[in-house]
Amino acid sequence: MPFTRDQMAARLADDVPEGWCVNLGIGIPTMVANHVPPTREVIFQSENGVIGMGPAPAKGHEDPWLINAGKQLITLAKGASFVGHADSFAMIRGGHIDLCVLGAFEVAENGDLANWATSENDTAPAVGGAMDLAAGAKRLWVIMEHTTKDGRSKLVERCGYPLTGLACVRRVYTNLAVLDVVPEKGFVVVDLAPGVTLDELRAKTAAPLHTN
Amino acid sequence: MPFTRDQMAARLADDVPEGWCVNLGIGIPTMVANHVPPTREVIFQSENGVIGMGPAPAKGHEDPWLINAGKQLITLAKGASFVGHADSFAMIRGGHIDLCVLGAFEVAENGDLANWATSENDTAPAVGGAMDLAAGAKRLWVIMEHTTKDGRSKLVERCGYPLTGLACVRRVYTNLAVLDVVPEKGFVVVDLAPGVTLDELRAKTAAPLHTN
Amino acid sequence: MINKIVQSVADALAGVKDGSTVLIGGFGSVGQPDVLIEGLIEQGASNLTAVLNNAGVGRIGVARLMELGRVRKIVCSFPRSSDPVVFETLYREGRIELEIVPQGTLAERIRAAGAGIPAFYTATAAGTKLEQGKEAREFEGKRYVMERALPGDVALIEAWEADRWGNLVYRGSGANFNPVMAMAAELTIAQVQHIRELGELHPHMIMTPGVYVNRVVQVDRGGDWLTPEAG
Amino acid sequence: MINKIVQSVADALAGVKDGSTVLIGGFGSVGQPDVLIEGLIEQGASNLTAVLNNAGVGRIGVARLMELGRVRKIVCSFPRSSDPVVFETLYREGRIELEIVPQGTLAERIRAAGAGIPAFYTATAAGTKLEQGKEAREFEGKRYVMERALPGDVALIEAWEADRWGNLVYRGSGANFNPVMAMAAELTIAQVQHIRELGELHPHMIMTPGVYVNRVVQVDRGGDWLTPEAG
Repeated sequence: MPFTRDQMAARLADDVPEGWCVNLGIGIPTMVANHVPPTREVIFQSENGVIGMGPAPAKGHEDPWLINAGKQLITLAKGASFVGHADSFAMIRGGHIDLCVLGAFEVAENGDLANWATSENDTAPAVGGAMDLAAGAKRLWVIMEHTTKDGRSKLVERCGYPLTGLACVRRVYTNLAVLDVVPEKGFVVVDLAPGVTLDELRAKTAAPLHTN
Repeated sequence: MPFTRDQMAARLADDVPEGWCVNLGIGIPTMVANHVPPTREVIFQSENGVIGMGPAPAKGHEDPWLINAGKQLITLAKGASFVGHADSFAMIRGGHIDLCVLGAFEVAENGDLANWATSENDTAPAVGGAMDLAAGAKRLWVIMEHTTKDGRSKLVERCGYPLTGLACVRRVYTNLAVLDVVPEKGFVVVDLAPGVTLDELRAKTAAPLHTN
Repeated sequence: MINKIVQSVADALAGVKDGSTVLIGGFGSVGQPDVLIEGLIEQGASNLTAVLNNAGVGRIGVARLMELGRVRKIVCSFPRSSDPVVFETLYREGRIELEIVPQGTLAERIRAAGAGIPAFYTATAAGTKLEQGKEAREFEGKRYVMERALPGDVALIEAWEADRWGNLVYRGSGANFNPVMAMAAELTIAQVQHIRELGELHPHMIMTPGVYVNRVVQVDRGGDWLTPEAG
Repeated sequence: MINKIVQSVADALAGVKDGSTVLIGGFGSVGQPDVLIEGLIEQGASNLTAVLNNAGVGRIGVARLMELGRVRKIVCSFPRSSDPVVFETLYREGRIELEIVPQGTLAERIRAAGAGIPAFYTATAAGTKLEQGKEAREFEGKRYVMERALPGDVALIEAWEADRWGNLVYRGSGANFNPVMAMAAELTIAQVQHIRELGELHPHMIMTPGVYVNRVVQVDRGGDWLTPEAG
C-alpha cells in the first residue's frame, strides 16, 4: 500500500535530526513540520524572514502579522527571530539552511530539479524562492507523488520541463519509495512503501533504479 | 588672521543645513559636530554603525560600549539607531550620506583626494573607511590646513600621493579660505579668512585660483 | 526640526512621475502598503514599472493599478496568486511586460542598488532558463550568473511604528521586502500604524533608519484590520 | 535539545586548525572577542590568516598572537593604531603579509561570503593603488572594481546576550563586524556577557540568529570592565 501524503511527510520527518535549520516549501513539504516530535528541536525557517516557526495557531489566537512562505498563519517558537528579505535569502543562498524540502514536477537521475514551469502552461510561470533554495541550501530533498495523475513517472533520466536547479536533489520521498540521488550513479532505493515491490517501483519509474 | 581649527570647523558647520546625514572623519572633521547648534537637527553617522550621535558624554556618564569611528566615547541623540558594519557601509557606499567631511594630505583641482598614504611612510598605510566615503558619500568636503608644516601647499594641480578617490572633493575649508572644486575649472574662492588677501592665498596655493 | 511625517496620503504620494519604477513592499498581505497603493491609483502616475513579489490579487491594490492600464511592466518572483485574473489577462493579451526574478535575486538586486553595488554574481538560476540574456562566469569551477542592481524611483513600504526622523520598526513578519526597498529608492514613502515620539523607539529595534525614509503617513486602523487571505 | 553553550574558553576553541583563516570581530575595543583571542593564543593554532579591522594594539590580544609568530597574514583596513609596535616590526622585517582592504569593502566581502556571492563590483578604490591586481569594469560609464568574497574557517565574535540556540543581541556600537563575520565562517564562536533563557530575547532585538553561531561561551565580567583606550 503506497504512503499517504501524511505518511510521506512523516517518513521524511523521521530523517531530520535535532538542530537542523529547515526550510519547507509550499504543499506537502509544509506537512513535514507536523511530524517532527516537539521533543526534537528543529528550527523551521521561512523565506519571508521568520527563523523559528512554531505550530499552527490555535483558533482565536492568530496574529495576522505572522505568516509563512505559503501565506498561512503561524506561531513563533521560543528562540525565534526576524530578518528582512535580503538577510533571509542571504541565509538561504549562503548555505546556512541544513535542509530544504520542495515539491517537484520532475527529478532527474543526475539530481536536476524541475518544479516551477511546465511548457503546457500558457500563463507566466512563477519561480518564487525555489531557485534560490535549490542553489543555496546545504541539502535538498524532494517530496512528491511518484507519478503524475495520468501515470507518468516524475523520476526521469533527464528533465523535460525547465530546470529549477542543476544536480541539486539529494533525496526523493514519494508515495512508493525513498530514493537517494547518488552522483555518477543515479537513483538508489533506500526504502519501499509497505507492500510495494521493487519490480512494481521499476515499472513506475522512468529511470534506472539501483540498490545498495 | 588665519582661522584657528575651531574657526575652520565652525565655518564648515555654518554650511550644514538641518536634516543632513553627516559622517565626520577623524581629527579636525570631528570638531564640526561641536559647532552645529542644538536647534539645528543634523544626523551624525559613524562608520561603526551608529546613526544619530549626540554630544560627548559628561564625566561619569560614559558608556564604554558607545564609541565613534575615532574610538572616542559618545552619546546617542534621540532617534539614534544601530546597524552592523555591512549595513553601515551599505549606507555609506549606497549614496545615503549627504555629507562626508575628511582631512587630507592633498586635494587636486580636479577634485582628486589623497589622504591615506604618503610615499615617505615606510610602514603599512592605513585606509580605514576613507575610500568608501570618498566613493560613496553624496558630497565630500575636506577640512585641512592650507599648507604643510614646512609650508608646501596642500591644494595642488595633481596629487603626488596615492589617491583615496578620484574627482570626489566638492569643497575645501582651510585656515586661509573656503574653496569650491568646480568640474572643468578647478578651485574657486568662496571666502577668505579675515585679513587674508587673494594675493596671499595665491602665493600659498600650488594651483590656479578662480573667483566668481 | 526634522519631520518626515505628512498629514495625508495625497501628500505622501505627491510628485510621483509617469514612467517611475515603483518598489512595493510586502509579502502576502503582511507588510503591504495597501493604503499607499490606493493613493497611487488616486494620484494618477502611469507607465509605471512595478517591482514586488506577487503580481496582485483580485481586482484591488496593484491588480487594480494594472487593470487601469497604469503599469507597463512587472518585475516579480511569483506572478501567480490565489486570484491572478487581472495580470493573466493583461499578460496573455501582451499588454504588460513581465520580468521574472528568483525571489532571493530580487531581494539582493534591490539591496545592491541601495548599497552602491552595480552588479554581483549568484549561483541562483545558473544553467536555467532564467540565466538567458545574462552573463555567466565560473569562480572556482562553479557557474554563476551576473545580476544587476535594481533601483527604484519610488518605494512604497509598510511598517508598524515610526518617529519623525522616519525611523521604522516592523511587526512580526512585516519586514520582508520593506527594509531593503527603503534603501534602494530615490523617494521612500512609508505607511505606518503608529507614530511615536523621537526617542521612544529602541535603537536596536529600528530596522530601517530614518536616513532611508523620506515621508511617513499614519494609517491607524488598529491591530485587527488585516485579513490573511490575500496573495 | 539544541545547546550551543560550552563551559570553557578551551572548549569554545577546540579544533581550530593550523592554517585557518580567522575572522575577528570588534571595532576599537567595543565588540572585541578578547577572551577568545587569549584562548586562541592558548589553543596553539598557527600559520593563521587574521581578518579584522585593526592590526592589534600594544602587546596583547592579536598583537600578542602576531608576536608569537602565529599569524602568517593580516587582512585589515587600518594597520595603524595607537600602539602598533608588534605589527610594524614584523611587517618591516617581512615576517608578516599584509592585505589592506577598504573598510566597507572588507565588510561587504565578508557579507558576500556569508550570502553566497562569489564576487561583486564596487566604486570604492576604483582608480587607486588598491585597484591593482583586480579586475575593473565600467557600468553606465562609471568605473568599478571586482571584489571577491572573503570567507573564514573560524569567526571569533563578541555579543552582549545569547541563548542556547546561539541567538545574539549586541549592545551599543558592539555589533560592528560581529554579525557579518558570524555569517561568513564555517565555525562561529561567540563570547557573551550574559546567557538568557530561550524566549527571553526579543525576536526583533536578535541581530544574529543562532543559525549562524556554533558555540557560545559566557565571559561575564559585569558592565564596567571595558576600557575605551584600545585600538
